[in-house]
Amino acid sequence: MSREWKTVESGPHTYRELLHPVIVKNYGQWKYHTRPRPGVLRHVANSGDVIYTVRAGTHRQVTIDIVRRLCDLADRYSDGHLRWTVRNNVEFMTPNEANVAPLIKELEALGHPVGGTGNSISAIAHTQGWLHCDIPATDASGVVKSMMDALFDDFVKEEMPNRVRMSTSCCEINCGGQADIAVVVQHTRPPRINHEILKNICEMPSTVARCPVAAIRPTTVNGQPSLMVVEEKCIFCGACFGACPAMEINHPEYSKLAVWVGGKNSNARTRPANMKLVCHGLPNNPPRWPEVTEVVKRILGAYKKGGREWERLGEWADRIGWKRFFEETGLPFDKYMIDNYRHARVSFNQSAHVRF
Amino acid sequence: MSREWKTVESGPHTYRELLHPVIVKNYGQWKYHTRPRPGVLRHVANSGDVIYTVRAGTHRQVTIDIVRRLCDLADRYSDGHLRWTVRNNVEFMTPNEANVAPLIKELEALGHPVGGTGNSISAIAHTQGWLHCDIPATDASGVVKSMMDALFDDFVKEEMPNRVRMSTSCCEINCGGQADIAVVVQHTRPPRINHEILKNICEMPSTVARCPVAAIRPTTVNGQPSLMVVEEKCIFCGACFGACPAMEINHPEYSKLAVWVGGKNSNARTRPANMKLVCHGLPNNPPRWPEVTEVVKRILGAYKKGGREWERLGEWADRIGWKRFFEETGLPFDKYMIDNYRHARVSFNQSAHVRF
Amino acid sequence: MSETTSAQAFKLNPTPMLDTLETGPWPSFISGFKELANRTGSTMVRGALDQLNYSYQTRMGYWKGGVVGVHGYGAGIISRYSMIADKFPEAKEFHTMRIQPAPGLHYTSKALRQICDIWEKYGSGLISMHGQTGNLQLQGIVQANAQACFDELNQLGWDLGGAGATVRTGASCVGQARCEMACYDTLEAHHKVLSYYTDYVHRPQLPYKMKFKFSGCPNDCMNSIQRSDMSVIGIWRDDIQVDRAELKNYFATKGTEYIVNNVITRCPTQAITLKGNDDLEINNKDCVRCMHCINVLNKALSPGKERGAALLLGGKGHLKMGNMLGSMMIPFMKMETEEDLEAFTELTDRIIDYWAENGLDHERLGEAIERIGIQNFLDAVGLDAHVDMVVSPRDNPYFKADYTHTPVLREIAA
Amino acid sequence: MSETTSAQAFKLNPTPMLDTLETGPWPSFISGFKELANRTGSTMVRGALDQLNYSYQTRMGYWKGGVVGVHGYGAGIISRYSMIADKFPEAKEFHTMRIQPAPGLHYTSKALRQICDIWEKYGSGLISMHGQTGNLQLQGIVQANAQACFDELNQLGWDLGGAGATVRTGASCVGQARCEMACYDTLEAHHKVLSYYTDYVHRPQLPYKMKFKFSGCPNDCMNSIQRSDMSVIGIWRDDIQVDRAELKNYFATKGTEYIVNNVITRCPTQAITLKGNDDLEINNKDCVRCMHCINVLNKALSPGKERGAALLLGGKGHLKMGNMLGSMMIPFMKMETEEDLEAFTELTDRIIDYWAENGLDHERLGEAIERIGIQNFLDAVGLDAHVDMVVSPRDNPYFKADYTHTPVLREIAA
Ligand code: SRM
Ligand code: SRM
Ligand code: SRM
Ligand code: SRM
Ligand code: SF4
Ligand code: SF4
Ligand code: SF4
Ligand code: SF4
Ligand code: SF4
Ligand code: SF4
Ligand code: SF4
Ligand code: SF4
Repeated sequence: MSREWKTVESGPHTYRELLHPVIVKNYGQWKYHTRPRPGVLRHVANSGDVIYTVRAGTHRQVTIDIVRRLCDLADRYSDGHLRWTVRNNVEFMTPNEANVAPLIKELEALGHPVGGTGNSISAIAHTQGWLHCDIPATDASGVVKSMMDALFDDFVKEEMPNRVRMSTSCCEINCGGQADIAVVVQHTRPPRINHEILKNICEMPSTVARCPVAAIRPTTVNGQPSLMVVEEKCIFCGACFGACPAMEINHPEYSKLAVWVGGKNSNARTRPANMKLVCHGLPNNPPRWPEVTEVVKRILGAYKKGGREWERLGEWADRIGWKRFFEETGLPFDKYMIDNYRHARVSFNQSAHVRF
Repeated sequence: MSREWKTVESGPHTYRELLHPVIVKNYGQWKYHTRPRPGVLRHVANSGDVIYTVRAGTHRQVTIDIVRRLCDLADRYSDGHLRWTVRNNVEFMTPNEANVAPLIKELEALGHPVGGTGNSISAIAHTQGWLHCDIPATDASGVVKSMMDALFDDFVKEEMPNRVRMSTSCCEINCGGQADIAVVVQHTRPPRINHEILKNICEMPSTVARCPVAAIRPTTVNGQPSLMVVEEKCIFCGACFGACPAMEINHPEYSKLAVWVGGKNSNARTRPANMKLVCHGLPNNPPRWPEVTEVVKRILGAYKKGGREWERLGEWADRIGWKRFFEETGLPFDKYMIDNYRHARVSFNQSAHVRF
Repeated sequence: MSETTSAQAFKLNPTPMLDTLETGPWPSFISGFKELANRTGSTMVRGALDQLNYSYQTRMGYWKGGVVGVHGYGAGIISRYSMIADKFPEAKEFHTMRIQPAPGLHYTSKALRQICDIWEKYGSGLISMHGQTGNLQLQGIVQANAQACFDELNQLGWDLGGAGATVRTGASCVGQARCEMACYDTLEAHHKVLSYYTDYVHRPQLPYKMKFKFSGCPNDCMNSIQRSDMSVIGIWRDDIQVDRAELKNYFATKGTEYIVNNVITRCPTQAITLKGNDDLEINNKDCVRCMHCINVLNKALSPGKERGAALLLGGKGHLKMGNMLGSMMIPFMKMETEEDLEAFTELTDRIIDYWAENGLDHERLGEAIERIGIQNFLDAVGLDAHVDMVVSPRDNPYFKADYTHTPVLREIAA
Repeated sequence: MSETTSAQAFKLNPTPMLDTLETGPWPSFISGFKELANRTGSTMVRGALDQLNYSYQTRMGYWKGGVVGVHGYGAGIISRYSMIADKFPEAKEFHTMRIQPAPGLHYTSKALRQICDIWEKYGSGLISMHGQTGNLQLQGIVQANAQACFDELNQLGWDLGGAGATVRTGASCVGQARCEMACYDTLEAHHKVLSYYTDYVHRPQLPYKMKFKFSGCPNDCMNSIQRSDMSVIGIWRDDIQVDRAELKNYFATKGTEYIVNNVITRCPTQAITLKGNDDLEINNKDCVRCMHCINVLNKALSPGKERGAALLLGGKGHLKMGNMLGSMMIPFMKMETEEDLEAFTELTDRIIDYWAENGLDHERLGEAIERIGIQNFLDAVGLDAHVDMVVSPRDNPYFKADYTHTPVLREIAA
């Protein structure tokens, strides 16, 4: 192919010219904000300038058609400026209060719910799934669409104790990141080794090294160097599958979904905390994964009822105690939820503190 | 030797007949207690009966002469009954309030300070040291005598924020147990291997297995099977020396003393907590180890000044933050105090929480 | 030039499983895909839908990787070939171009339209907006179109992001652009730092991936502590700024009880005390910069004036160790001038170099530090240990201090 | 029959280092030793002092182990031979007999005098009272005297304690004998359990040592959580008992401020609320039995009526892992009747048997559980998992649940 253009390794796109003029003017000079209604922020600058932000949910897996329509709205209501949030919501910023209501109307007409601010359930961060990834056991987009349909009300309202961040990941690697509630794939069997393809595509030493528990060993199969998995050691994590497609971990039945809660990345009040396993063995049940939604709704219901203002989901569980968490959500605690990995001991109750 | 007696494997001595009659009468029926003065407890039973306890310090490494003298006091003031506490203090219990004052007087005359109750510094739990153990790097009894001379006042008074438990151990194994403040041996060099004696006395496989970091390897020395230590791996713990006397870890200069704080075994308020390293590299300086006493006094001084009522030493440090702990005690924090062992990560500050 | 047929002839195949995802109030990505396919007649999108429907039926994925790239770059395109191209030949190639957006994910409609036009010309028209790392993901292109597509984008100032063992595309919160909490200019820092590492972004030469995320304050809206190896979090060193009048206002409007229950008692270090009935006092020496009181009373309280950023190292996802949160390395760096940012990259260079030399294959920075030991790491990169790095000093005796190390004695003698 | 010479001839050697420990207000063990030696003319004590002084000079220890025992027992005597017997021949043998005292370390003067007399006859007269594990340690005997000494002690009901890979001598707090907090009879439990394990105490047949400690309440005056593999801690299941009159009294005498600052705000789970100005209420569902409020207001508050004990496993010292605190296994067992105690030893039997079979050489119970995995351990000893065993559920995904395991679905269907 003949090329005229010589690549400019420019890195991230420049940003200055993309910002709204009111933002450029008041850059670094914001004084405070309020939330006039769910989905709308009002930031006030030291200069007295005001900028309204209208936030709306998107499909995340969008198309040029959808993007162009959002551009139309930006042209009409926010001087041609728009941005996305880290949770795949779109934001329009305008100094013009009068634009807010009609913008909301048009967004909603297009099917973009306005909300996701403050103590709402924002959009669910998710990952590629069957649409694009090479190692997924489920389809994050579908799980998320199904859950958000059920949680829609809590996106457009601000009625939770504090913001709720959720994520969904299509393998145990968890590209979706940790969250207040996360739905993550969980395998329940060791990988089956596809010896046919292994010999052609496997970088065997890397694959052996990838296993966190050294369960993979070199062996010989039909006279050819190959790999084997020591089943007792294997913890079904699927790390090897990322290194070598012959380590087939995914299975329509043995790959399940698990629910994790209490992840927190902010430093507000408590230190950031890792999320914890509270439910597993849920079937990978497309196209609607009803069991997952049911479990998530239970957790959210209990939190909504019991959480104090500003208390994140994990803080609530820590306050009332995890025993009570399981009682209030009606989820069963079981032995698998006791850590037995590297730092297991630090999660043990090394005290006589118990509730009856 | 000819024996007439046939051993009775009786286990722990029976206790019922050793208890004071007032105790037998009110067994399990105590209602509350008060502390009329340091070193004295007054327990009141549901029946209305009262028993006074007078607690006094001892040398721990006592003699039949000392014990007989204490027996004399028991005969005179507590109906022939006495007990020891877990911290090597002796206790006399009497229903007779009139016995308390003269008993105290006699105890003090014999050199047994009366105190150790409530929010005092009780006697320091300690270990065998050079007097008897086969692996000690210092003499716990001597270190303790030196410290208690300096802390005497705080044994006979109750002026600390809460009780202070201390311990001293003569090797890193820490038979003294953890405590609010603990003085523990710390080695700073790998064991030197005494190949002369090794071949005769070493159970080599056990010694290899004893090392927590697999730093010991079989080797050949002068044609004989022997052991070697991989210096980069060795963490100077001395565990091998307990398994095999040829692994000579002790050294007059390279074996030092370290000070640990914040150990807490009770469940009161906070969960029990492990003690933390706050000072190391102190010289092993008999007969009086003045540097150790100085460091311990600094810590206690700061705690006494800053601790709130009922706050144990570690709780105080946790509340004010460890940065402030080091400021207030004037002790330097250094890189060695950052954990780099198995659960290191959980002690890292995985947050943006910092004080300035 | 995506593979299209004439609009009249184009018809989607039945996708019964996917169709169930077209109901319900939340935007349906399936409806979006279908709309696009129907309008553009993209067979690639049709094929992708067919294969996806098949995945829903069989509960298995059918993509495999390969190598697709653009001239001179070793990363930036995630290649996908169908494993069942015999069944669904229309989607046999379905690669993703990862485009680095502007910091803070700011756009103009003009810039976005340009992208859409190029993407309609060369690709499927599907976009993932955005990927979890922060890329604008153009999903669905064939190898043959990749270079031309990239060239057109590149002329407009867009560049590919990272993939594989590279520095990855960064992420930055909206920061000073719109947020009163921002303690440094996250957009500028993001832009400078990632531009500086462009070579590392485009050419895999590290043990594994390396992510930077920039949050303007400890609220950490970029999840940097869990999702990046280098988490840069805004912080301040002096006292929280108090607007007394606004504070009075809060007491008057919200009531004392509200402020006691939602602010005073929620401070993690009890640094705030009620003064009288309608005022509060912050003991800034005890404040750990958690942000909570500022969040609740944002009109009255703001971060101090002496602002900068903290650097936390080693955050990452599940693989091999379980979730890892970044841990405090530098509590405060100025981030204002060119020189400040140069000092920053000078430091991150040292860290990356050390890791590049000592990290194992596929070992993230945090894992490497843990394996090698933080002491060795600090020495190697020339940083001093300080107590903010830990929640508390070590609780096990397994450390090797040099036997000449007796700092305390000097202190005590003095 | 300790080696003595005639009193006139006996003279201690100079011990200049040790002599410095004879000053100061705290009781001096050196003065005690000298007094004893001078009175009894014990050359063994003189030798021990000489060697100790030499250790103080050279900063090294000079004892080595060996094997000394009594008929039929594999443990109970710690043998010590001097490595420098050429220098200090008088202390060439200096063994310790570990005697199991009565639970709670209760004595009568009569019982103690008997011991002293026997010990004067056969040994050095030195006693360590008590060892950290709880033994009465008779320090300084020669092998030739051990059996006779033991026989005389044994006739009075004294037995040797553990050493090496045995169940060790137990320890129990004063408990119901004198403490209003005691939730079970620690002395009786100690006595029963240790008597039951007598064979394990006397004959090494376990992977390593196994310690039991009995504390009557969560104040854990026996440090059982850190110092024993089996930590038995008293606890109650119902509500804290409140004596309303005494509570009023406390408010009246101590004042509301004192009670708010020292009780209410110090409850770890905020289970206590102030009621009006001079009363408080405990939400017992939130109480974690920490003891604090009861400790402070011990006249007004007491543990509930439904009392028993919790069992925590795996506490131990530094070796290999660093300090380990026992972790909650059984939150509540009745400990009142014979049957209760039998049920207890039935359970500990299962635990010990499992460990005896699966523990590595020199591996404590807690280490073994950690290595083998708590799931396997629970299954093997027939215990159910419950959430009190952990501070919180696991935070890493590396668990292997059976694929048939879908308890939640049953629940949800119901
Ligand atoms: C727009 C966005 C940043 C961006 O550059 O994209 C953002 C913007 C703001 N965040 Fe955030 N946060 C954003 C993602 C986050 C995240 C990350 C995430 O959602 O994945 C977190 C960390 C979550 C966690 O801990 O796991 C986050 C933790 C916070 C907090 C701390 C909340 C807490 O109590 O733990 C605050 C403080 C507050 O709520 O006042 C905050 C506050 C704010 C404020 C109020 C800051 C300000 O003064 O302008 C902004 C409006 C929030 C609102 O929605 O009401 N923001 N914020 C992100 C919007 C995501 C969305 O569309 O829903
Ligand atoms: C006698 C003794 C038990 C025995 O059987 O030997 C004992 C007896 C009492 N303890 Fe204790 N404790 C005894 C060792 C301990 C220990 C262990 C130790 O010292 O090695 C601890 C755990 C220390 C730790 O956490 O590391 C201990 C933690 C407590 C606590 C919890 C304190 C806290 O706030 O953390 C209390 C509660 C209190 O102080 O009211 C307590 C309370 C008590 C009470 C008040 C219980 C009572 O109502 O009778 C007794 C009098 C205490 C006093 O000294 O004022 N006792 N107590 C021990 C005396 C040791 C000594 O001579 O100094
Ligand atoms: C596309 C994306 C998910 C999404 O739909 O948003 C994604 C997709 C993949 N991730 Fe990821 N990760 C994505 C963000 C993340 C994040 C979140 C973040 O960056 O903020 C994480 C957690 C944070 C972290 O870095 O640890 C993440 C942790 C991983 C890991 C585990 C790394 C670890 O050390 O724990 C892997 C496995 C690996 O690298 O071998 C991985 C690997 C992968 C691979 C390359 C799977 C593979 O090995 O073939 C996926 C390619 C999918 C595809 O076909 O495009 N991805 N991945 C995200 C990148 C989009 C973008 O560039 O904007
Ligand atoms: C005598 C005593 C110290 C004292 O002066 O009080 C002691 C002395 C010894 N201990 Fe200990 N330990 C003593 C209580 C403890 C305690 C405290 C306790 O039991 O409450 C601990 C901490 C708790 C625990 O069990 O972990 C303790 C943890 C150790 C350890 C480390 C065990 C571990 O797993 O961390 C060892 C090393 C070993 O067993 O190999 C050890 C080993 C030893 C040996 C046998 C050293 C050896 O391997 O040769 C010492 C014999 C000294 C001697 O010459 O008599 N000793 N040892 C204590 C026993 C007296 C008694 O029986 O009453
Ligand atoms: S979570 Fe796993 S399957 Fe899903 S996109 Fe990430 S790597 Fe792929
Ligand atoms: S699934 Fe995980 S544990 Fe099992 S062999 Fe693969 S990498 Fe190892
Ligand atoms: S601490 Fe070490 S040296 Fe001291 S008695 Fe215990 S085992 Fe022996
Ligand atoms: S001192 Fe410790 S680390 Fe070093 S060789 Fe001996 S047992 Fe191993
Ligand atoms: S991280 Fe802080 S500065 Fe950045 S958007 Fe969030 S609240 Fe604002
Ligand atoms: S920022 Fe957080 S730590 Fe600081 S005073 Fe406010 S609430 Fe307390
Ligand atoms: S542990 Fe409890 S019952 Fe036993 S003495 Fe201590 S306070 Fe009393
Ligand atoms: S015992 Fe402890 S947890 Fe229970 S109410 Fe009292 S202070 Fe609170």
